[in-house]
Amino acid sequence: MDGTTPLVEARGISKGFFGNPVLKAVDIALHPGRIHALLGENGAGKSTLINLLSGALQPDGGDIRVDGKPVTRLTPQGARAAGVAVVQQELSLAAELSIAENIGLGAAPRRFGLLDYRALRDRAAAASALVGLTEPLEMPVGDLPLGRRQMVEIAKALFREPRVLILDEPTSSLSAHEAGVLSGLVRTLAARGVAVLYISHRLNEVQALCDYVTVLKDGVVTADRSLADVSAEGLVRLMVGRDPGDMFPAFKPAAAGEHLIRVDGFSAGAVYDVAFSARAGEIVGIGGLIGQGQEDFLLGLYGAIPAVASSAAICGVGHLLAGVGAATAAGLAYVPADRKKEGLVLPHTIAANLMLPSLGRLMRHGLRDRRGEAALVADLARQLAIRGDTGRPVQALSGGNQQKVALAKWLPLGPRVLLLNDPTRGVDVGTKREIYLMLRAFADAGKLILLLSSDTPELVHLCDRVAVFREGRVVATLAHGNASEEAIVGAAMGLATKELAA
Amino acid sequence: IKGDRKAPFTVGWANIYSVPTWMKQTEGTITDEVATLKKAGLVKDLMITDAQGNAQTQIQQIQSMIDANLDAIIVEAGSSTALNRVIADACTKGIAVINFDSLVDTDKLTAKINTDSNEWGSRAATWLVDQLHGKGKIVIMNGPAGVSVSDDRRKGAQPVLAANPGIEVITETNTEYNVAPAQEAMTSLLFAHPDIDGVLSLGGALSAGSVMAFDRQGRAQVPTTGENARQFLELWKAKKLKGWATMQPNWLGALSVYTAVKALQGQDVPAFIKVPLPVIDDSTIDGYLAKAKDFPADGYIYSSYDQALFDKLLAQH
Amino acid sequence: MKAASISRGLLRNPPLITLALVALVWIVAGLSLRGFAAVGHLRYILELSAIIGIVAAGQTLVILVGGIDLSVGAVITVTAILLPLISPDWDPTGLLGVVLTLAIAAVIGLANAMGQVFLKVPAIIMTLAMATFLQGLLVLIAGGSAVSVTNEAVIWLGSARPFGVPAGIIVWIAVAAAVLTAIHRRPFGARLLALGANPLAARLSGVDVSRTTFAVYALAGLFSGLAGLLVLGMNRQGYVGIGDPYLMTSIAAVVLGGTSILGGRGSYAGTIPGAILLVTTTALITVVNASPGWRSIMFGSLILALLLISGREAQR
Amino acid sequence: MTPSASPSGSLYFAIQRRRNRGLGGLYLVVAAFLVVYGVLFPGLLSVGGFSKFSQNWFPLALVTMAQALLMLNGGISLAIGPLVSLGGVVAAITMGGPAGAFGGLLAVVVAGLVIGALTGLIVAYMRLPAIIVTLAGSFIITGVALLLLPRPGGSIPDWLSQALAGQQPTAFALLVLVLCAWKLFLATPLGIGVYAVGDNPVGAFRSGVPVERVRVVSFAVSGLLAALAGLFVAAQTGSGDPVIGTSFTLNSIAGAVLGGVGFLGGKGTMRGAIAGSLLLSVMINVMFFLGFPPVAQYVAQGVIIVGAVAIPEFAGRWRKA
Ligand SMILES: Nc1ncnc2c1ncn2[C@@H]1O[C@H](COP(=O)(O)OP(=O)(O)OP(=O)(O)O)[C@@H](O)[C@H]1O
Ligand SMILES: Nc1ncnc2c1ncn2[C@@H]1O[C@H](COP(=O)(O)OP(=O)(O)OP(=O)(O)O)[C@@H](O)[C@H]1O
Ligand SMILES: [Mg+2]
Ligand SMILES: [Mg+2]
Repeated sequence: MDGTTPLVEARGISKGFFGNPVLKAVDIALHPGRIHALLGENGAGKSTLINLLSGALQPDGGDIRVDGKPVTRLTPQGARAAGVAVVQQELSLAAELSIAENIGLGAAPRRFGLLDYRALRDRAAAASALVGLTEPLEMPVGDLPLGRRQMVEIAKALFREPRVLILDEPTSSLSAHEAGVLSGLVRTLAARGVAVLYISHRLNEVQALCDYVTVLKDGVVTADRSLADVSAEGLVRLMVGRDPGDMFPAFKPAAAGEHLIRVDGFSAGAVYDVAFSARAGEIVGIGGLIGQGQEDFLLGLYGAIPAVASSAAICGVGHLLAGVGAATAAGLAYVPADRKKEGLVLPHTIAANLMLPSLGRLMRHGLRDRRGEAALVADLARQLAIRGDTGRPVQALSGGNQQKVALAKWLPLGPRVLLLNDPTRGVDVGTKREIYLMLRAFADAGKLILLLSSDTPELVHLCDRVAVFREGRVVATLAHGNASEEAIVGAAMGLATKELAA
Repeated sequence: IKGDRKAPFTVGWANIYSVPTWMKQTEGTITDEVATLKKAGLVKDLMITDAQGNAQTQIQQIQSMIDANLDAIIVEAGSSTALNRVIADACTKGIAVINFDSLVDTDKLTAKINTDSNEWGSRAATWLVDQLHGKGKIVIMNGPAGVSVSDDRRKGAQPVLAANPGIEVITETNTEYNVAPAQEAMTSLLFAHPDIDGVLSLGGALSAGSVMAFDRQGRAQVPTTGENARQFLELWKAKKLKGWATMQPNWLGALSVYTAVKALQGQDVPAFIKVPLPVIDDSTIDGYLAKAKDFPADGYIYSSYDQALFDKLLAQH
Repeated sequence: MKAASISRGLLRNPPLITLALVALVWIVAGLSLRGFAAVGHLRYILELSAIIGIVAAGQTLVILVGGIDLSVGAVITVTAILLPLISPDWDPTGLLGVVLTLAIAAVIGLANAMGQVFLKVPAIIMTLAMATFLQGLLVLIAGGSAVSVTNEAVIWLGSARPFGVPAGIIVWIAVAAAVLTAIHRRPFGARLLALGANPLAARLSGVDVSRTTFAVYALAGLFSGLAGLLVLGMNRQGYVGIGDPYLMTSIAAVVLGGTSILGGRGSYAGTIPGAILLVTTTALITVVNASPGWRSIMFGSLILALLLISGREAQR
Repeated sequence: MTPSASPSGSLYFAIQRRRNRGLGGLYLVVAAFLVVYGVLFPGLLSVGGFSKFSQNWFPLALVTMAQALLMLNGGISLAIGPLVSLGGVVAAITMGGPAGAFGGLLAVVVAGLVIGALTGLIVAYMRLPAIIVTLAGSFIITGVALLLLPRPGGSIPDWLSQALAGQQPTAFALLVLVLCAWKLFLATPLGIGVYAVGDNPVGAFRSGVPVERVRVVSFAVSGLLAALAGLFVAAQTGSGDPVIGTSFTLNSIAGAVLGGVGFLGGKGTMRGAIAGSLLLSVMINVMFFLGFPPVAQYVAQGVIIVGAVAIPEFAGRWRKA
């Protein structure tokens, strides 16, 4: 190895929940100045491992060493004192507090026992500047869109001036541009000698950024090596243990079906005066920087927020849909981006979540048909490879598996239009591929798919065309051939839209 | 407050809680009295506040009455101590303050009007001891804890009970002065104690609850004291029990208004107007029940009153 | 291993724990207190529990959906006072009066829901304001005329004992069956729980928030009304304040039964023993001869002790 | 790149300004009521009139703060009222005795802090729902108050009554003082923690906020405020009453919710809660001066409470539309 003492190290560490082992004798060492990737499928135990390294959980066996010395009981405070900072996914923010207060939470500078707001402002501003956070520092975090909150979370970690920075899927809700800012930042930090542990399901990112990789599979380390000579395919092989095959299904242009959505002068939330139409069998991508109205566009179509249009026809209905009930009845389904807050009822069981939209469809003698429901749930779980007992609370699933549940629950309704808001966020490559295949199959079966995504390659490879949003309007519509990553990002940034428009 | 203020007067009634039926009936006697006095050109207006059971709010409302410079304030107190200071303030402003039924501790006001709670307790206890010939097991039913009326009645009974060692107090209850909780409590006691010889119930609708508990559990009725609640009087007659009741006449309210006006006119009024307890027993109950239909089903059948009675009461010293 | 996991499962089942607690308290009290274990006494405890249980049925639904109903006490009082006033003389069965009164109670519940759905007023404020409003109404209607209950149906409710089982308990069993079915075997229940646990996700999944809210609060009003009739039947007389004790007890029964006060988790199955537990505790305190201060302390401590055993909530 | 809006301006005050967001409607309603009150009773503008008015509002403001503090960190208390009674009782029985006014004050402070902290310990470490723990607590505390003082009585030195509830606006000054103390508390790591713990306990824990300690301290401070409200009521009335506080429980919740404090924790502001309590208090006086009979008082109270929540909501919707 490179000879330095690891700043933080886990040796033979293991952890289980309710008797189910999640990590089995895992070793990992974080060295200064090294960008260390942690890879694994959904549920492999990555988040669990970092929770152990940051003191949020206690290991069942093995030990954690800081600067080579074993610590007996690592707490969040202890980890922070040791210089470990973790970026959770928007998890540790308090909505009512300002950006600055959130950044400083638990580690704010004090004077005479009180928060020193002046020092906090300066240091929080510095941390925000590093991640490109331009919102006023006094703004409550609750007012920020998801992607920006993620940046706050990262700034919060930087604020602690960490020696070890752990990033758990930091880019999953970031657009390409913001992800680029982050990559640059990570490199700078590493150059300053910070040890970085980087978890992501976006393998191209990992390859471009990281020096070293540890791969977890079913709770054991299957690879622990330098990334220098590993190709993207090689990475996937390390993770899933077999040949990856093509990531994206072969593109097939849509056969011109009937118009399922046609709106003119459509406004909702942050969206103004958009004209849009789409046909059965299409996959239409929706792109742009984070928070340019893309989400409000989907929500408005879905009837979940108030919307107006000069003319509208949706699934044969001659006007905008009045509410979610009307939308689902008309054949629309919406899969939200923030699965924890909007997509799932976390404390309820997987089965209950899967049944929620189709309640009342399986009835016998006026009562719910338990057996029928159980069969349906089992069928859905099999279709999406959700393993294990469906009687568990959905919050016990790893993020990727939660995403599958959020998608699968709509299938029994047989929707004709799928409004998907970043459906592969936090999903591992294997599952991503399954989802892509599924989307392709849906489109082939004559469904219309609106795919809002922060993962630009998805837009490039899957979509018949991509509508790029900027400041609440569609600034470009790029047809499949023209929609390269550069073109999409360029349009999103407001560059040369005219020339690129198809 | 010697005649500084000129008729017609504005009168305020600072009620602690206007929803219970007893209060509604009392309000009735007050408004009747005010109507009469209006005709005589003595009263201009009546303002009623309802503190919703909150003594703190009552202070605030009395303060508002002072601010509005009313001529007289009638107080039904929500606490025997809490209003002392604000009442004293009112008096220094020359406002006539009359307190009735639920009394305050202070003497710095125009007049207090009430029956004697101690006497209530002692006479009820005496009657029950007589009924039992000085020997037997009894249960005592009190009003809510921490309320002075309830406390005073219980205190009044104590010397009588102490003087009659043959009387054994099995247990006591504290409930709101209502039927349902009284019935619940008495039912539990009936199961725990197969032998109860008498019930010393000290007010409100407690006795009705007790009688119903005996009835529903198929137990023979025992001598029971009580108040003039219509339901109790009707049960008393229907179940043919040995009963005794007294009352807190609702016209204490009317008397208070009358007293306030007299005081404002410069007449000397006694600082404490003791209203003799009207007693209901087997000899008088029929008279009361005959009037029953004029009273609410969950109300209190009070004795009749007139100005002559008021004048007589005001004349005592 | 298997046995251990089953017993662990039992320990994590709040309704069962609460039920076991009831059994425990009854056995201990029955062995140590004279008259406690008499059939008549236990039956009486159940009869009283029926009232709380029925009020708490509505309260359970409301709390499951993430709200709270502070107007149940006022609704009980209003129904108890209104029934004699609106029962028509020409209907000897009294059923019409009962139906009318229950309809009014349900409409009050609907009004509670309307404030939340249309005015976006939080449940606690809306129902608190409704309680205040009903108090005003009571000042108007109570004590106005000489009425006592002559309604046959209500008298039957309060005193009949078909096969030795008090009518109140029979009504409770029916309510319990209906509510348990609604929660566990009808889509309504699943929607309710989803709405209580995550309103946003439930709405985006097609749960009709307004309709569910209307249904829940109307049912809460209806059940409170039913309880009001039962109380009226047992006391033969409605009076102002008759419903007051049922506000806090209904909430306490729900929480003692293991339902989360934050909504989204729990069942009426726990509320049932919760109600019995509360009544039993009150009955026990009544027969102890102690000063009011000590009684109050004992009651509070008992609730706390029961909670320690039954209500452990693995918070978030 | 200048990330913060006003690198030159004070972050603290910028945050404070933001916190007024969404409260405009309530402020307007409260101001309207104050104006109406002032017109109906011009004496309000005199020192004496203002003093008396603020005295009657003060205890409600304190208990609303006590309740709002708990609701902000995800709890609630049904024992606020009984604690007020107990605070008054402790003051009334100690201050007359050898302990004197200072000893009495100390006793009240200790009682409030200890009872609050105990409740907090039970809620935080045994993971029991606050609502029912405090319901049980309310019975226990009432019982203790009844044991200490079975019927209203005891006494508060007259000079103290005069000082706190005489003709000077001492109560208002105290309220300002308490508010300053709250601002200071909010500026401590624990104070900020109240919001973080209420909004997102897991996240707060991971950020290094001592979640349990924040809960316990909140309950203790809340207990202190309630007990001090009791002390003030005792001074105002000159004596103790073991059941005087009962209705403060619901009123404190109403005040806090009116002021926009949410139930699930982390949402709302103390200034909103104070405004809510002021509305509840001034409403009583306005209804009196308008000459409302009791029926109308009840109905109007219901309508005002609903309206104060609904109108800002609608105003917000119109502004958006
Ligand atoms: N607190 C818990 N209780 C029960 N099971 C848990 C708990 N935390 C994690 N698990 C289980 O441990 C396994 C590993 O979860 P973990 O979150 O570490 O996966 P991950 O590698 O981060 O997945 P993803 O890529 O989806 O984020 C999962 O199967 C999950 O169900
Ligand atoms: N109450 C719970 N019961 C069981 N498991 C839980 C519970 N809460 C959290 N977990 C587990 O803790 C793990 C870490 O939580 P976290 O929300 O970070 O998940 P994650 O897998 O990283 O999801 P995401 O990718 O969306 O961030 C989850 O994977 C989940 O398995
Ligand atoms: Mg993870
Ligand atoms: Mg994940």
